[in-house]
Amino acid sequence: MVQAINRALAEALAEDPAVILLGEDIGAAGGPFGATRGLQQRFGPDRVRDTPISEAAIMGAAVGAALTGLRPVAEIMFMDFVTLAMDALVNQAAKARFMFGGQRGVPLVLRTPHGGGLSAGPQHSQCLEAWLCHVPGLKVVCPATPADAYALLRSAIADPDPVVVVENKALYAMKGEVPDAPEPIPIGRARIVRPGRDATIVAYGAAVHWATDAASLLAAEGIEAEVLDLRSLQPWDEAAVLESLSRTHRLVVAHEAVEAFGVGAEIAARMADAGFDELDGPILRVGAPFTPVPFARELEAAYRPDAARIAAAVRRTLD
Amino acid sequence: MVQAINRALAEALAEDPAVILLGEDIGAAGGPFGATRGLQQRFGPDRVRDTPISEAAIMGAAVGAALTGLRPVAEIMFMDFVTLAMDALVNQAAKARFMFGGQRGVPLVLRTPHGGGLSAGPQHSQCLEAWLCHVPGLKVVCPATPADAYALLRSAIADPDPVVVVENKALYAMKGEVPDAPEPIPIGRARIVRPGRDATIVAYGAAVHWATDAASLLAAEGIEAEVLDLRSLQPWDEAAVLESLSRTHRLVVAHEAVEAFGVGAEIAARMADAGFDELDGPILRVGAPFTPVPFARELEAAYRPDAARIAAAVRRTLD
Amino acid sequence: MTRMADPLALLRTMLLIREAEMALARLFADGEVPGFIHLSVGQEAVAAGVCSALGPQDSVASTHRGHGHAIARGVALDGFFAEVLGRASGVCGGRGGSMHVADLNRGMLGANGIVGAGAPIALGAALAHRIRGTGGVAVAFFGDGALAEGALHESLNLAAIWRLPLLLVCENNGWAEFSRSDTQVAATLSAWSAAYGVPHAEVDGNDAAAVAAAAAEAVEALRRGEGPRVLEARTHRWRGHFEGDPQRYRDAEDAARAAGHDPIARSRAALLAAGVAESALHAAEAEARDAVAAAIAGARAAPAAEWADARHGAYAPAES
Amino acid sequence: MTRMADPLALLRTMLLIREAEMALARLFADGEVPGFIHLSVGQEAVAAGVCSALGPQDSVASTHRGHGHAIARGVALDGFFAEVLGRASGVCGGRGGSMHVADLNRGMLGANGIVGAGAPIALGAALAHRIRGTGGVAVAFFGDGALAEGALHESLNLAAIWRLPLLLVCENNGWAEFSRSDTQVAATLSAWSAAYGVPHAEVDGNDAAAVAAAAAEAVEALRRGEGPRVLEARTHRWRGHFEGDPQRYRDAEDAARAAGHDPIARSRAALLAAGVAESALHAAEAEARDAVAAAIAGARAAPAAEWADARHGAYAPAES
Ligand SMILES: Cc1ncc(C[n+]2csc(CCOP(=O)(O)OP(=O)(O)O)c2C)c(N)n1
Ligand SMILES: Cc1ncc(C[n+]2csc(CCOP(=O)(O)OP(=O)(O)O)c2C)c(N)n1
Ligand SMILES: [Mg+2]
Ligand SMILES: [Mg+2]
Repeated sequence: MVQAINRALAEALAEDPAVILLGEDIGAAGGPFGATRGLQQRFGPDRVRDTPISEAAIMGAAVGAALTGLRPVAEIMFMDFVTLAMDALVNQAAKARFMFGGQRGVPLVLRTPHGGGLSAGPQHSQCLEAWLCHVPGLKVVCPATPADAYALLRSAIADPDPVVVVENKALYAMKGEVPDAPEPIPIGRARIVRPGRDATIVAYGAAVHWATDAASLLAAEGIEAEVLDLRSLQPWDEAAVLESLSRTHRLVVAHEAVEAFGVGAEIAARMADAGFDELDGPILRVGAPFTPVPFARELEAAYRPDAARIAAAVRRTLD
Repeated sequence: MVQAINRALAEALAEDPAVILLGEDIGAAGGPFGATRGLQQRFGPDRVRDTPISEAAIMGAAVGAALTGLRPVAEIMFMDFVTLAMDALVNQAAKARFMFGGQRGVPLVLRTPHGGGLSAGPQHSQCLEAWLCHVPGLKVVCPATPADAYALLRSAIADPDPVVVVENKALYAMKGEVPDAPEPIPIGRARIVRPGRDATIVAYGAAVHWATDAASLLAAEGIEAEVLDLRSLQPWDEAAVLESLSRTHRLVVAHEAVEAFGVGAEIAARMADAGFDELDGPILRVGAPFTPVPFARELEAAYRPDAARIAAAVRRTLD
Repeated sequence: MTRMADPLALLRTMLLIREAEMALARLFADGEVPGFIHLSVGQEAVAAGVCSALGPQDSVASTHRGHGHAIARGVALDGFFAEVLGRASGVCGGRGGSMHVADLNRGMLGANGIVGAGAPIALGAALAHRIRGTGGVAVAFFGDGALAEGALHESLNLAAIWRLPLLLVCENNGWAEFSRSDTQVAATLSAWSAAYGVPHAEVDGNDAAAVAAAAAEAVEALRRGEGPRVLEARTHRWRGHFEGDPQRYRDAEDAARAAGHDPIARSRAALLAAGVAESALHAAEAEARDAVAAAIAGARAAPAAEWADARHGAYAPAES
Repeated sequence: MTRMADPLALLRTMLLIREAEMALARLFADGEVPGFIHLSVGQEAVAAGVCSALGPQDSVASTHRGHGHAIARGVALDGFFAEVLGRASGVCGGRGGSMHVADLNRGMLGANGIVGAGAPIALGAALAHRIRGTGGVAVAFFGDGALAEGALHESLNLAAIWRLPLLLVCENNGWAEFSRSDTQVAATLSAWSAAYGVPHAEVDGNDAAAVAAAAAEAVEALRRGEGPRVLEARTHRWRGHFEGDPQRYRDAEDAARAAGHDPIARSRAALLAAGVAESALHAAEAEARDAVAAAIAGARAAPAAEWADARHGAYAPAES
């Protein structure tokens, strides 16, 4: 996936001189996960800019630059560190278009990795996207495949408003084709990963793969689960979820983030309203339990949602 | 309500020498909303401590002090400014007990006002409590009355873990009795504000009053709505909501915060699972629309949820 | 050579700010202004002087006490008043109000409700000017209390490392809300700037000509690519932190002392001494009064902001 | 009078840190250590020297590169290794790992995965010591790269204003991850401290005795109530930013230079020169080796951390 991100950044830099990158060790070192490798050599240190360890100023500078004619793509090394950049993101970037009466947007992108599986511990593994989805003025996307990572990042950079691209760390190493001339993926559009008629599993990011694994497990039992990859979390594709639900009448929402007050809550809540008449069983969510992300391998493995838990949820809603 | 808060702080300071207050202009000036008036004179500038404009350090210092034997009660002047204090709150305070293997808790309290109605504009009106409810290790309460403000703050200060007390600015001026010897209110327990059999309205903070007004409107139409004040948002009283729902079979959740990805999403999502068999109609949410809080009086009035919208939601779920 | 600001133009700007803010004080007392407002009465010379050194391509990030900056930057009074009064014709459609007056086409990146937040925004604007080669510079105004925010430190460091055309202007009025700022900030601004190797200049913030000269010098250095600068203007806050502030924390003496340093009186006296006719000054005063009165009348007559226009305003309209 | 640290005790501490970290390097290479670890090999003198100046009541907030601080603070090796290897018997039950080793009963407030976050925590600990009258002081370790974080600036300012017993110890190893820190931070630490009126001392961070003496002096000043201090220890990071770091950004020369400043070799030579018998040093080395080997054996034998124990660990158990 890292190569797909790299390509998206390289093409955006090549196509539009207003695009710049900034972040910690993204330049000379090519980024902590290699997503920006070679870009500084190619586009120069002015446009691919190493910053000090100053998340608040990085984000604030991105806002100022975006208001002054650039399209900055900022990287925050771990999503856990957006805690340090929330003012610029929430009080400035997200609000500028609205509170300035529509004068101008803030075309910035924040790339930041979330998720566990690497024993990176409680301060380097969090999935905090639900916070950002709650903020009017921000958009949030989360790719599950290299091709989506490419296309969603291109859409994010092209977008006139601030977009947070949440990348799942554990997927960085994932291999996958990106076509030579990829189709654009509009922000806000989900995709059916696997069709099915018995239940709908809505997921995003790494959970998409657990959901498809769960669907395989279930298929062996004769249960045909449809898997939907949200791709975008804000806005999210309510119509697609509703459409699927109206065929399957059962819904499970899965993500790596903490279940309570997570993204799944919104999907479930909307469907408990707009989709109520379609529901033949309870809406189930699969997410992380209500603790910080633990460090030890055994703890983290027990903590993280997986295909088995998703399959169990599908069985329960079919009960 | 401000007097009730003041009394709770004064009593806690008097009873426990480990309690200290810190925040911007809370000392000599008595706090921007008067909640700490007179306390510095009474307990001295060491324990009622004016800070510089350094929200990150205020919160971080509260964590360090709480780990070192104090029970700090920090104030952040507007909830909008917790954006600047999120690292200390989320990555440090919330995680310390868990990630240090249960060695010790972080008995701090953060008091912070949310909400609109004062034309304070997009950066001084936000309701961001859903963020904090999503963070394992934090507790969150939000009082709707002076008596609750008193009792919940006392419970928060006594709690061995970090508690965020969200105070609704528009309620600061609210008058109301606090008994001479008030009953403690445990964190996590809701209360029935008004009983009813036709529908349940779950609310917190200022929305509790809109909900009771809505119930009055509905009563005139022969609809008896039960109003539940959550009081605590994390943990929240799932049993009480479920119990009410199992009598009324209809649910509306109302709050001032933005509806999308708000606290109401979690309540609705849980009830779409645990309460599914009890539901005779869609779960409706009433919250703010998906824009920043606007400034102009007319805009803000249109933006904020109110009794009429809650009543309309109840009617719709009964349809 | 440093461009000389026209002293009469400086006075005009200050008069406009003063008239506008004193009118707002009255409107506020009468309940016509929603929310809360922070006036810069007494500090006009800083806004007027600094902005006189800027061109149309430059960027300004302001503070909660930003009326003066907006007016000095040339934001139209009509849109300004309509905004602060929450009308549809406000420069921000009535969605932002006093703390968010912005006019991006004039490089006014907005007042800001978050103390310290303007500095990183201006830093980014300076970066954009550099990368885009506009020749522009960016200015961040901030208060003496704001120096306690980490954002100031991060911004100065980044500007210094990157040698960006950023001018940080401290309006040192001695107060941070209800507290003396010297009880809040241990660093002097000169030592703080020096620690980062950034030149610092101090100027009498009640002397518009002096501010203008100092700002012009700094801005020229920025345009020459010499890296960031800090300009500290000592001035006085005449009124409360916000309108309606009873100022129990402040003795009458302090307020009186403040009023003894009227930048407008000073500028007026200097102009008279320089031979400008009193009638010209009266004309300028009348002009300011009339402009403000007209803007207020316009704002009052303007329709209220409408939710139907605002409700989809968080995002760009979808292309179709 | 400043208490003299026992040079042999300092060496013992450094040996323990070195042995422990080199063992971790091997264990990591063998895949026995989950996650990522940042070693302080080469920097041991700072941890040993500073902690030698502290008493049991004092508090220490550490960094992502915190093994040395934990060991110097007396965290038991058994619990330390079990933690870093993610075992149930870890000092944090295997829930935190390398970046979160904490031992609150020893005033070790934790390693920290957030750069700069230790400073405000130590600030709060210093405040608690002051208010509770414990006579204790608080130390925050931080790296030269961390100075770019606003939290450092806010913390120093608050400590200065409040004259708290806070010692900020900069482990200046020249690097912030993969970048030279002098490309990231414009301020020198001495000028930065001076701006806040806080005394700053620089010390050779490869000389444990010198660090110990400087720390002891600073801590005594803190205990006398003289307000905060900054201690800058110049040292070298021998290894990569984290284990497994290919260090493509660093030339071999720099790494070699680093290894030329071995604080352990230096301390050893000084002890020999002072007449300590080589056998005593061998004994100390053997002791460290044995202690580490035993702790590793213990950790390996310890049961894995169990989710059933952790799952309700975010909050205090409900009273009943
Ligand atoms: C982040 C943040 N913290 C606190 C406040 C509340 N507040 C508004 S103005 C102010 C004082 C600012 O002092 P200074 O920077 O000196 O500006 P002045 O008001 O003197 O112009 C404070 C604390 C805020 N708006 N934002
Ligand atoms: C807030 C935050 N930003 C970024 C990082 C990633 N990171 C970890 S260590 C480090 C460099 C720290 O440099 P320095 O403070 O000099 O410490 P050193 O590694 O040299 O000991 C960075 C950028 C982090 N952990 N936390
Ligand atoms: Mg001030
Ligand atoms: Mg370093």
